[in-house]
Amino acid sequence: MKQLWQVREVSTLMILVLEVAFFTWYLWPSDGGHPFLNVGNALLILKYSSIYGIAAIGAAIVIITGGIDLSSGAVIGLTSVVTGYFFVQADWSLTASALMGLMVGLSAGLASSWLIVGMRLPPFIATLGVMGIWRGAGYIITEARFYDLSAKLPRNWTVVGVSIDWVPPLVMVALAGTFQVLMKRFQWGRAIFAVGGNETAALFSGLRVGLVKTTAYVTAGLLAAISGVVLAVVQGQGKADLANGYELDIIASAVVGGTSLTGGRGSVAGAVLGALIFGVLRNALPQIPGATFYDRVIVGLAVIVIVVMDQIMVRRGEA
Amino acid sequence: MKQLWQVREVSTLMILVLEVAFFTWYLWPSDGGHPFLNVGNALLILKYSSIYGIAAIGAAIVIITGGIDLSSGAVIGLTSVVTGYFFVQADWSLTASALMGLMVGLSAGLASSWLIVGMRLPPFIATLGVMGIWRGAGYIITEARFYDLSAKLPRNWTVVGVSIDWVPPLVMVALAGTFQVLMKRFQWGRAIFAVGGNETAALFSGLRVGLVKTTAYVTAGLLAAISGVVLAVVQGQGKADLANGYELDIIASAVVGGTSLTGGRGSVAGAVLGALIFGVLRNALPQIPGATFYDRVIVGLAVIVIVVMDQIMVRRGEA
Amino acid sequence: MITAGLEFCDVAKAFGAVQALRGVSFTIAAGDAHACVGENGAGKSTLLKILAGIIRPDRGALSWAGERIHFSTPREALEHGIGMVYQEMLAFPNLSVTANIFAGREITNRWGVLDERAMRARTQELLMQLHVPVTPDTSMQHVSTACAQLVQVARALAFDCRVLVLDEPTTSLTDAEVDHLFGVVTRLRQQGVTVLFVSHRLPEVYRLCDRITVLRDGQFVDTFERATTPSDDIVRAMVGREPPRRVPHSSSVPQFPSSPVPQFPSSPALQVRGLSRRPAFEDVSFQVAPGEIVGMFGLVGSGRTEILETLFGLATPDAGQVAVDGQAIYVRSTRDAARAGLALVPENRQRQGLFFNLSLRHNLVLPLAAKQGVGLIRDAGEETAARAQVEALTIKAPHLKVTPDALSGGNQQKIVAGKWLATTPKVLLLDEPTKGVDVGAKFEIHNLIRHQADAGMACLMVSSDLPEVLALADRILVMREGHLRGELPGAGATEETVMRLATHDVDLDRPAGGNA
Amino acid sequence: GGGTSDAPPAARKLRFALIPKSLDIPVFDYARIGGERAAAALGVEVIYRGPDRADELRQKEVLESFITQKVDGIAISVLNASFLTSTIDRAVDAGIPVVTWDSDAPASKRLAFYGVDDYRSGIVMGEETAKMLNGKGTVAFITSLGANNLARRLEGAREALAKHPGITILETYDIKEDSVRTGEIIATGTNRYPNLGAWISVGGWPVFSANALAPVPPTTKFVSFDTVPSAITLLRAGKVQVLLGQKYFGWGEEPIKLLHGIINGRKPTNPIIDSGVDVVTAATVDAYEAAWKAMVAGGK
Ligand SMILES: Nc1ncnc2c1ncn2[C@@H]1O[C@H](COP(=O)(O)OP(=O)(O)OP(=O)(O)O)[C@@H](O)[C@H]1O
Ligand SMILES: Nc1ncnc2c1ncn2[C@@H]1O[C@H](COP(=O)(O)OP(=O)(O)OP(=O)(O)O)[C@@H](O)[C@H]1O
Ligand SMILES: [Mg+2]
Ligand SMILES: [Mg+2]
Repeated sequence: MKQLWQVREVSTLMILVLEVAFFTWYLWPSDGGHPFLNVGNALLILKYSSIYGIAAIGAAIVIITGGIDLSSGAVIGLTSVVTGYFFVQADWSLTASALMGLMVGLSAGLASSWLIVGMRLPPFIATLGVMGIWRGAGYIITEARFYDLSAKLPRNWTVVGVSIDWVPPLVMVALAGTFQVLMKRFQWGRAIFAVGGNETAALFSGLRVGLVKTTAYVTAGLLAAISGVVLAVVQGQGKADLANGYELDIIASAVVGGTSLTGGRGSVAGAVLGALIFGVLRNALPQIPGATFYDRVIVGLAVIVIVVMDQIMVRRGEA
Repeated sequence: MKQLWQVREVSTLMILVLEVAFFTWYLWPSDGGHPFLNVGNALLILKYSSIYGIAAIGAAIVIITGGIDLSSGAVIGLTSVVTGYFFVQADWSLTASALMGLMVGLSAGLASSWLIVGMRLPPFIATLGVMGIWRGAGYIITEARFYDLSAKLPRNWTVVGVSIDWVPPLVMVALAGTFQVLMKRFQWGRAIFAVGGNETAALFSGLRVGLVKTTAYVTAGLLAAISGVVLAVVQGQGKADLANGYELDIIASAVVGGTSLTGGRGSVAGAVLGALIFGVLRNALPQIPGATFYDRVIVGLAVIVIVVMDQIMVRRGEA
Repeated sequence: MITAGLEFCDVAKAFGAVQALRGVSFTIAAGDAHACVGENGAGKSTLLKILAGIIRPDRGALSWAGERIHFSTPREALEHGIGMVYQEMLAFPNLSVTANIFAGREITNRWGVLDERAMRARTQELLMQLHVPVTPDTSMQHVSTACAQLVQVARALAFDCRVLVLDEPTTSLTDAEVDHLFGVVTRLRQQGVTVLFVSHRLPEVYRLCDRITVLRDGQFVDTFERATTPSDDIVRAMVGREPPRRVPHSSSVPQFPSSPVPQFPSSPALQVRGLSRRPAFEDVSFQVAPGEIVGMFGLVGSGRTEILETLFGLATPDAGQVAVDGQAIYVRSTRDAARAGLALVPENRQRQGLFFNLSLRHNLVLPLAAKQGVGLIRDAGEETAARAQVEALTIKAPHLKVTPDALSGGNQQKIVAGKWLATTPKVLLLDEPTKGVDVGAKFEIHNLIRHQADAGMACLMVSSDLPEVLALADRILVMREGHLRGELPGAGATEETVMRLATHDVDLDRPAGGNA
Repeated sequence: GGGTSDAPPAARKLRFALIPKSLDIPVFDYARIGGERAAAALGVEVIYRGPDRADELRQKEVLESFITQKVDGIAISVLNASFLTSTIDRAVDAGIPVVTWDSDAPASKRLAFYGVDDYRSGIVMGEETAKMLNGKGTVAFITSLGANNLARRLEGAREALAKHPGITILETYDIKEDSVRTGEIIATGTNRYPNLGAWISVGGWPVFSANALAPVPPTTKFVSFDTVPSAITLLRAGKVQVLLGQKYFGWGEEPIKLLHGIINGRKPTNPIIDSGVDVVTAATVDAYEAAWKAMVAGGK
């Protein structure tokens, strides 16, 4: 059996713990309650991270197949628009509107995979093109305005007794768990890893490589759409430019979580942990007075330092 | 000898010609001069495309080694800031300020390659981190303000008799020519292709793989910095958020120009042609009345259609 | 009369201008062990890939027991019981050995959950049968080339198949491993499995197969009965003319009378003292003189590749000294090694040897150009140099602009051997330089090596092909479990004496270091 | 929820958050300077933080993060009012006073707003343009899709122009928050419509350097937002006819003073504090420049 140390996700978790420990220490208050280490703040981090985290699960899956999905941010934005459109404009129920939102993800996944599998475009360029199309579609639908869902949504809304704020993190954890099991314990996951490890070998082994890739992009599209629905519902907004540029943060989350961009290696649980690592940074950095213009530098450095640390840990684990 | 058809750049050139022909037809005026097909407009397209095109040469080189450079946009932005700082704040000459700007590119290239070659980070994540650092550095220097170079730059400025507007395109063409020769007729270029084709085999062949990659990233950094200097002069401004997100356009230019993201294949001349293809789109789409909401969709579709067409032509050429 | 089993009927396939198969028809009896032989590029692999559903033929048909079969995907072929071991090493480096073997056909329980236990058990069993010294949980990236080849075989054996197709499965194996493999294949035959076997090692073909089909230039030549056909006839049918005068493995005495009994200068070109890199090898000392060809033999996993790679700077040794021309060298990179005058012809041509994005010409001249550090590329010079190589090695290619993926496996191997030979290093390290190369070309490569050695180059050659080692080496080093077990003069050595040192059944002059 | 809280212990400095729409818009840095000056004068601490680009979700995250940190007051320029209303309410309910500046969230429980309505600024732009064109001619807009304040300005300007049937709006160009693209669009648009009556830019992108405006012929009027020094130079050079400015320093100063007052029990009588908009034309440029210099020198 593997040593705990060698389990890929553990090193990412360690980094998250170190990060939280650091900010807890650094932001230790001279008086009163801790501004960083409190339940409300933890929930805040979880709530915002889940928008990235849910999509990062899909990003990790696509990257493991050896591909990449640059359209996730645009899918999130368009999903919020479509959900908003049906909920506010067409006055449908929330569930029905959310389902229409998920359709966006499904179509996006099918479109990307058709280009990649059917037309044999490189994933980077296919999803880059598709990104422009979805983002543009959002602007066309809204005519650069937005749908305000919050007016129609209940205030202090609870779902089976829990505040709506807890729903996104719970969805994220549930999805991460489900996909972690699917990836590790089911044939589908094994096929994803095989395709990413050696596509020719996968083909020669009788794997339906095209189908496997299609499922990966469709899954990624659906997960991005779930992020979009969460965004629309929890934040009460459907707007074309939402999540603009998030695709890079989402991919970075997956990579920081141990997913290798050359394919064949990675973890969906790691991707969620990666999203949390960035979520903590986004939350804690504004609490440091005077660091205003240093944010980007710190986030950039953090990405590098984390991946370097992670590599060192993994190498030590192997030795 | 190869058929003309099979020369990689020819198919990209064909697409550019088709594109120009299309817009010439579509925008044919009912009266008076043609709004698209005129020297002034061609110069305009060339001038703005050179900002992308110069950097795309570097992007193509890096991609041919099997890497990727996401920091080019940030390097362009920071170069404009540094050039602006020395030109406006420190009141240096333009040449000296531009040289300081190029230092940004050199340092950026060295930093990226140190992370990639020395620390063995995946290029995507290394340059993503580095992108944050350079962008952030621009904000720290300017405190989110900007340097106005235009006040100090001469009006109706000519360089050896040609209007300054012609300089960026000429620089782009000169650089494309130089690097085309270096890539095709020199051992350095051969090494770049070899490393991208099979890094292990390159190692076994006694190539200094690390050095080759370093030169690629440094070249890309320097070329992005040249873009940045051009931008500072064209725009008359040094501002941290300039060229925000251009890295994806630059990479797309290289890919549309026939550079394969899996490494080992591509062309710097193609990358420049790719930048021109996008430049024509950026110029022509706003000339179509009412296209505002549609232009993202059109650009996205164009990327896809061009790469598909290109693949078809290449395949036919091979058959 | 042959009872119709697998029948190829007028199968043709062209790749662009290259006609790989020109209407091949022959029949393999059900339950037969049938060999398919031919020179490099004769079309064997193409034929097999058509059978496996990877390549679609331009025309022609396949039938099984009189019934037309047509596979448009590898999956269909697998479902119809065609088990295939491909010539190209096709592994998933990111997965474990078990996962590699079951890729695409995992065992699951009734909930669809992977049954890791069952798969591991089956893997363990297969690895034992084939005597592969790896565990089921080993990550494939850590498995040596030869073991990886056996894992590929295990993959085909893991499932019941009606036809087992083996495309050069033994190129990295020595006789000992081949024995295990053939044992397993023979057992399958007894269960009624039809075997189609491709190899350039005629003795193996004779051991395993009843009938031998010869292909030449994409055409069917004839099918021979093993019992009534001497191997010379097969070779003649393959090359379409008289076979080369001396076929290296047809005899076990040294073949090159042109090279006089070597008079080696006192200072060796390569001197290795106490080199260790645990656990791959330990305390290895030997030397190679200029003009000498030293063969290094050993079973799979005995550490030979590791020694060569360590010498070439691809790994850092734990201990030991290396000297070239009496000068101690410390190589930290392949560049250091190249500058010290070493060159390595690697074992894995796909991964380590070839640039699939570069033309044949560029592939052939690259190491030489890299060594000379030329700046400007001179087309004419390169063209001449490359053309000379193509002719010397009889590389079968339509022109110099093709990329290596358009060449047959053996021709790819010739590029790999040729490109490093051209650099004329002081010390040439060769790892399985002629694997998958046909008889004639092997002879040419041997000639080239001998020629370079005569010009003063020192050669250290690892080969699993014992007849080749016996034919070419002036001296033979034998490795076992990471230790140097003995040294034999090339002239006196026989297969028996070498094999005895390489395997366990011999009294040890030193206590065994490794564990069994 | 009440807007006041108990006076804090004297030992601790009050901490106010000053949140702009985005860190990468130059004029907001004057707000930071203004805010820091006010803070120094009042002996409080001000944390200037916002999303690094105009991303309303990130702005909300920053806002919520300040709420959980329990800062003593928040001054925010709201990217999207409907998006932040409930969050602002939550802050106020939790006892953190919130004032808005530059861009309001009128439906929220914010205690005050300092600034001009974007819509009203737009109307001013439209009216000034119509005046210059004598009620007839063609107009092209420059905006960036997605930003609400820009959309509001655009709306106002369109409304104002709609009152003049002689004026045709030819195009609304989306420059995608990219000032390089602004120069390209202006050049292309000029090429396309050489006889254009006027450009209206609802953001300051064209006036940050002289280059973007270089192709515009003297016959075409140019109206733009933002009165930064480079814009003033352009106005003096005749490249721009009308500039709209806001109280950039005041954006920072006033809200901090307001928050300090609220904490000390001084609630503003009228929650809407109109800062007024500066309309700078050739006639008023000298006065404006003098006032600007005074403002810059102000705190130093
Ligand atoms: N993908 C391809 N594209 C173009 N030509 C090909 C391709 N694959 C094989 N060929 C050509 O077809 C011919 C037959 O190749 P094949 O691989 O079947 O030979 P082979 O008999 O297996 O040889 P070897 O013993 O060297 O493996 C060769 O001339 C080869 O160059
Ligand atoms: N990358 C690796 N990581 C860990 N162990 C390895 C690695 N490569 C090889 N080994 C192990 O080292 C031992 C020696 O392998 P090596 O490949 O050097 O043997 P060899 O004698 O060349 O045999 P062959 O080349 O026929 O496989 C084997 O037990 C092998 O499993
Ligand atoms: Mg073959
Ligand atoms: Mg070996």
